[in-house]
Amino acid sequence: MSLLLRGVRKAFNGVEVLHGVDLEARGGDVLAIVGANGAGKSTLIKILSGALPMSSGEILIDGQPADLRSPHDAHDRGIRTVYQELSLVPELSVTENLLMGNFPRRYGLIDWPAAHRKARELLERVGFGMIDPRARAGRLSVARQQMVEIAKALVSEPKVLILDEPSAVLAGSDLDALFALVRELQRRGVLVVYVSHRLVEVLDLATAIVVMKDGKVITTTEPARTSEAELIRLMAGRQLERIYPPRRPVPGEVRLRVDGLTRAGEFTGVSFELRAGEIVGLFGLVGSGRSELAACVFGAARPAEGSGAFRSPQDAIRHGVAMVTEDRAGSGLVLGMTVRDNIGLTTWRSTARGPLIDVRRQRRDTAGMIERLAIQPYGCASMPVVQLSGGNQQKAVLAKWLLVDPKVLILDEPTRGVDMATRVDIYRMVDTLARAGLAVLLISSDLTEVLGATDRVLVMNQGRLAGELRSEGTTEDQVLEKAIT
Amino acid sequence: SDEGSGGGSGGGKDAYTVGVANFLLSGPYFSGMDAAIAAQAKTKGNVKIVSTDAGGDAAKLAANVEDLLSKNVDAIIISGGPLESAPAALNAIKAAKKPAILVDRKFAVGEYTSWIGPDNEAIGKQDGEFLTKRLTGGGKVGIIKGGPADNSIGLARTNGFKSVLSSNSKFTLVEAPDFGNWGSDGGLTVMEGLLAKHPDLVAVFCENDAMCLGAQRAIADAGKTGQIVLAGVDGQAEALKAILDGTNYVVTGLNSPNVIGKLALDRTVEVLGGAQVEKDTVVPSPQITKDNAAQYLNS
Amino acid sequence: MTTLAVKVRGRDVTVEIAFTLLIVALVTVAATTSESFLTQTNLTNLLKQMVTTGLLAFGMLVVILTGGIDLSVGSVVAFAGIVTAGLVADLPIPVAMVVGIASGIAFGALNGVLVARFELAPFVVTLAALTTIRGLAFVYSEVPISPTDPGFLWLGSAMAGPIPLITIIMLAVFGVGGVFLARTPAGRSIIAIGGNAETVRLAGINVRRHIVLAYTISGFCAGLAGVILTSRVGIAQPSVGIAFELDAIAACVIGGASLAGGRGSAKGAFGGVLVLVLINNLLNLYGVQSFWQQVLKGLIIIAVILVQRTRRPRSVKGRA
Amino acid sequence: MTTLAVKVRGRDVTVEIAFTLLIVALVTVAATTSESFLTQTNLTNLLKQMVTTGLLAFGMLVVILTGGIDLSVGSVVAFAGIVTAGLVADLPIPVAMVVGIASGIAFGALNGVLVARFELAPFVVTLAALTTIRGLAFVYSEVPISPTDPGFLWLGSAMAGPIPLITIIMLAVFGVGGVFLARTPAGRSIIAIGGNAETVRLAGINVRRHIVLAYTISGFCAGLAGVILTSRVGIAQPSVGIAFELDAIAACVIGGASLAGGRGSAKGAFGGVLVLVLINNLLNLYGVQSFWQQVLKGLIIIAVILVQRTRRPRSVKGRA
Ligand SMILES: Nc1ncnc2c1ncn2[C@@H]1O[C@H](COP(=O)(O)OP(=O)(O)OP(=O)(O)O)[C@@H](O)[C@H]1O
Ligand SMILES: Nc1ncnc2c1ncn2[C@@H]1O[C@H](COP(=O)(O)OP(=O)(O)OP(=O)(O)O)[C@@H](O)[C@H]1O
Ligand SMILES: [Mg+2]
Ligand SMILES: [Mg+2]
Repeated sequence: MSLLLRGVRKAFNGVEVLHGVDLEARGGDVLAIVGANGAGKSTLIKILSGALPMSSGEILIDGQPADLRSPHDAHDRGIRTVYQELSLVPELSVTENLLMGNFPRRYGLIDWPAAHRKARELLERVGFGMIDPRARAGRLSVARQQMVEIAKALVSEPKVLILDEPSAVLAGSDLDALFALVRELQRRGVLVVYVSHRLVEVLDLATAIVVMKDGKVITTTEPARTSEAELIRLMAGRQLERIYPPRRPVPGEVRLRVDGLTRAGEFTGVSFELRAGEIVGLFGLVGSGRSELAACVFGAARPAEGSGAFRSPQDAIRHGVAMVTEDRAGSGLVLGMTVRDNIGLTTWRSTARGPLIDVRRQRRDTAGMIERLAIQPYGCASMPVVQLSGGNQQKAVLAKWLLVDPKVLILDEPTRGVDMATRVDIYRMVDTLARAGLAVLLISSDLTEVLGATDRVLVMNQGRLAGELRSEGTTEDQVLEKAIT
Repeated sequence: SDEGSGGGSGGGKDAYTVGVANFLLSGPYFSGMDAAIAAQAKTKGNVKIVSTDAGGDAAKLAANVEDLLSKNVDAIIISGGPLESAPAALNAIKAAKKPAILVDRKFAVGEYTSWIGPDNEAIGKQDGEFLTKRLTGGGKVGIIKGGPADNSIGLARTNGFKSVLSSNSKFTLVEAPDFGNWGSDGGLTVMEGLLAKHPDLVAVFCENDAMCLGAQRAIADAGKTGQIVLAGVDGQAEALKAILDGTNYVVTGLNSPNVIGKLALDRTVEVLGGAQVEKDTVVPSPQITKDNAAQYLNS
Repeated sequence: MTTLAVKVRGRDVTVEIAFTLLIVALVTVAATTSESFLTQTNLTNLLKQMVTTGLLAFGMLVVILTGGIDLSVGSVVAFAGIVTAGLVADLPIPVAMVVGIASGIAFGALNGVLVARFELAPFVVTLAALTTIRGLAFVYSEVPISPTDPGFLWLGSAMAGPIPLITIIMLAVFGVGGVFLARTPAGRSIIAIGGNAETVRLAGINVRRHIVLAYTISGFCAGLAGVILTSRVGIAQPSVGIAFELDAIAACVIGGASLAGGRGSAKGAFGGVLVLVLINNLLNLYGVQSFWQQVLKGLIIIAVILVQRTRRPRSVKGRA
Repeated sequence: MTTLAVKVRGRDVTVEIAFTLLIVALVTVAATTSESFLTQTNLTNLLKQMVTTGLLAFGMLVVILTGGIDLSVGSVVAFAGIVTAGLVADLPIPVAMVVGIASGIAFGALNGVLVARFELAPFVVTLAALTTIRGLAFVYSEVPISPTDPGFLWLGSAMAGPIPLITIIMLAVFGVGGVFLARTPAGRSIIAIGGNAETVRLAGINVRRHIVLAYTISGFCAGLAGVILTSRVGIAQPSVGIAFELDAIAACVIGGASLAGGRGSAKGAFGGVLVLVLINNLLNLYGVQSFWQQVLKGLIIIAVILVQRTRRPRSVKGRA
């Protein structure tokens, strides 16, 4: 099995985003594609999956030109893809999402018991046996949904498996399960194309690394011949001295106090304080209840027992609290609206002049944020946000909340899908804001981030606060231990 | 249902329940009919009315008749409106051995006990004859139909009207291409369209008064009140008033739901009493002009 | 009202229970307050009265599941009916009926192609179809057609024991249709398309073909309903069937279908039909005055959906 | 057909241009083939005939933008009209008219509360409202009411130069409404809610209140349309307005609105109204027979949306 791309170009509405990409890989490779947000990774992958037509260029499979007009064509050639955005049918069961189009049948009818059995076997075979095949997909956590997506791509034993940022929403043992799976597939001669912003795992897994920048492949290398720092420099086009800014917090007055917060089945007796000027991490395994806790504090979920939660998002915002949620497509963005409208959502009313939106101010504020967060591509303010790359969408969410000038900022997985250079920018910005008196709660499944970017870390374990650690001098193992036991 | 009801027809009882199956109540003519039947029943003292509305759905009419029969009514009056026939409903009534009295609409097929209604073609003729006499100079005459195309009541009226005028070479007839849907708003819109293409009309015939009242507005808006006269059908109160006031609304033919409804209830009671009755009764539709409008307006 | 979440073998049956209780309640009230309700005649009536709405509701459900809508069903009923009645003069009755149903299938397929192939909004496509097909019914015959052959009435009036034949046909459509939706790949694909068409496309399933299929099924149901209605009423009028689509859609939604697609079941739609027919029947049996009937019917529908609405879980994650 | 993507200040105006060309083409065909088209009378008719559909379409647009639908507008037109006409006997005309409009507002708000507060499906809520409000109109008066005071007719027949006052009122609604949607926080929020209500809620915007507002605006427009229609016709009938909702919805969708919410504009809806009114007017001027009119109207609507459909970008991401 060999795959060869020659001169692949792609334009959207006359604007070219891929400028002639060449690639080569064969079965047994783990080909990692890295690059800044908007570099064109997902676009390239969609072309390879038959989901998007290319403008020009050639794809050769085993030396033969392959005309991939639809996902169906790609499937026929053994190419399966896990896209960056979750795309399960939420109303349907896990089984059905997994086997869509490949149901076991009896007398022409779907044999449901056999289907569930097949789904369970599949999940177990790929190491995700903890997922109940009968559960409704929409009810699963984002991480579990991602695992179902991966399992779905493996239903028919593909020759090529393409994973677009599969690890972005995974953590802990789920992540280990994914790595184990990739290695197993590699051993069996499958070509794995792996896109990720987590360079450490890329260096660990890949057999070859392709660096993309502005729609072109600028380097092809191997883990042994490169380093994290070099990759970042190649991607960003600049040298990054350090990832996390040094923190010397001087905690001020209490900005948020939560006391004995409880919601049945989700979290119990959670109490903590956030002070002006500090960045507090909240770590936990998937499903430990962090997101639910944050939503509850912010007033987005129905009130719980205990004190400190706001009544509604309005109430929270009025008190200077902002929250970046973890699901940008589901609750962070209005995908069909322009970037400007999305960023303006929180400030239309507060900055209105009389009954009208202050359009000039909106333009100015948006332009400022686009520049400050380097939201790509150029001129994106009036593009529908759905046309932005994943990482840039995430930045748009952040921009929306920074505009309200919050006193407390809750960030739920804010760097998910964000490239290294931009992450560094975000860390620096959060640091600057904290120095100016902002209190930050940073929810993250990324242990390095949760220790590197914060002053102290709260650890959640099955809905309870299991402890609090100073970030400085604490090791990842110490945090994990509290989260697991 | 009432005590005392039940049992077949005939054999004079002291109390009756009469079902009224309306095909479509939402028009002043049909709701007037329903009200007239109920009012007449009240004067009898021993007749209870159960009224249903099919909302313009033929199957629902059949269903309503079935519902009425399952309530064991003694007789059913069907106000069929634009419905051409309802064989299934009539069959069901027949199977239950109950009398079926039709008002206004005589069904083309199916068996019924008795029908009371107007002669629609005659009303149209009457209007046509009036206009021939009044407009001695002839001219272009517009026709506004209610629709839809399968409504034979309207068709009969228009045919009657046309049969008079088309034989007179002084007149040219123009039919509006779209329907007024039997309402004043529809009459207004259709008239506006007609006027845009034929500004030189001298008269307009509408298949009912409601549309004519709307058309009258359109004519007034166009400043042609002095040029165009109107002829309608039904004897709706507003039309009578307009005729009485000496406006350009000059004639209508009475097709009174009050008269028909009253007669229908009487007829039903007669049938239930075991009397032999006339099968079809045409209720006369006197011509109403400025001279006699007062008499009908107050009745 | 507290909602008791009941799960049977992992499936949430809360709504189904609430809904069944509602129908049982309606029937109990009816049976105890109106002596006519439980009579043989009335029950037969009920069975007959649900046929048209039932057939249309099933077809509508399939379309709604894809996230679409079919407003043209009332016009198709009229067209199929008048064509059948018109052909009876020249063709054997069963053949005429098949032609009527086939016309429904053809219109449905056309709707489907316009929606799927040309990616036009289902609402406008089928609204235009509503107008055009109604016009065509009048073009076919301006006047009502009443076949004289008594055999024509047979289908509409035959009884299988205490149950009207047409009711059995409708139940069969629900039965087969229910299996189609629950147990065949095509049926599941239709539901999945309503949930997320792009996912289904990426799974290598031909989305367009399934959408065309859905509208064709709706056309078939409407054609069948038209033929049955004509045979039942004994006369075909080109003006029949106005606003039929509204009751069909209402039945689906009362039965838990989401107009956004992807959610709904044959069982639910059937329950919705039952509720609507029961409401009509009850209002008639109580002799409620016509205009008050309308007022009450609307209020009862609101009450029904208030009772049976699901407590949709609110969550930050909630993508559903 | 090749699509030329035209951008003005970064906005894609391809559709707008195609749409404008379409309307220009319709008008040109009309003007050159029918001598009656450009007459003063006909143009005034056109201006008057777009008022009802126009008002209803704007209100409908606002509701559609939230992802909802308002089927009750036709009944509200009837109710507002008959109540106004009925009150003229006892109240000064302007007060009676205000009460009529207020009734529309009240019904709209009620629809909105049921949809927003109780999270019921808009289709069923407003379908039930359609039935109930129609019933109430008949309960208020079974017979038409014709106020004798000639001042009652003033609103419907006054002209401001060559333009009917009611047309100016409608244009004002579109003008103010367009600014409302494009430039006010509430208007933008309504659009955003249709795109993703959860995102909007989390942005601290009261989603429920905005949904109620949207339905209230629709109720207001329908009430206003009812009062204007009554004043124009001079008679209020409880049966007026049947199926009015369909034209209003068609206008919005022809004008590019998505029934899923979040997409649509006042300009587009106005264009849709123009297209519908022009089609009717043309078919009448050509003297096309009524049922052929229906056939053609449907076909033309399909043609129109085929021409002006956006080439929706296909993308794996695209859930919107
Ligand atoms: N449907 C679309 N229409 C227009 N432009 C698009 C569309 N999809 C992607 N783009 C543009 O193509 C470019 C590449 O996007 P792509 O999603 O491939 O980036 P990426 O490398 O995957 O970034 P990320 O790391 O953020 O996921 C971006 O500038 C993006 O705005
Ligand atoms: N919409 C939902 N319906 C049902 N259960 C849910 C839903 N969303 C989350 N849950 C469950 O609630 C629990 C807590 O989820 P939560 O998202 O708060 O955890 P988390 O620690 O933030 O994990 P994650 O990394 O997935 O965000 C999990 O068991 C999850 O499966
Ligand atoms: Mg990407
Ligand atoms: Mg979380």
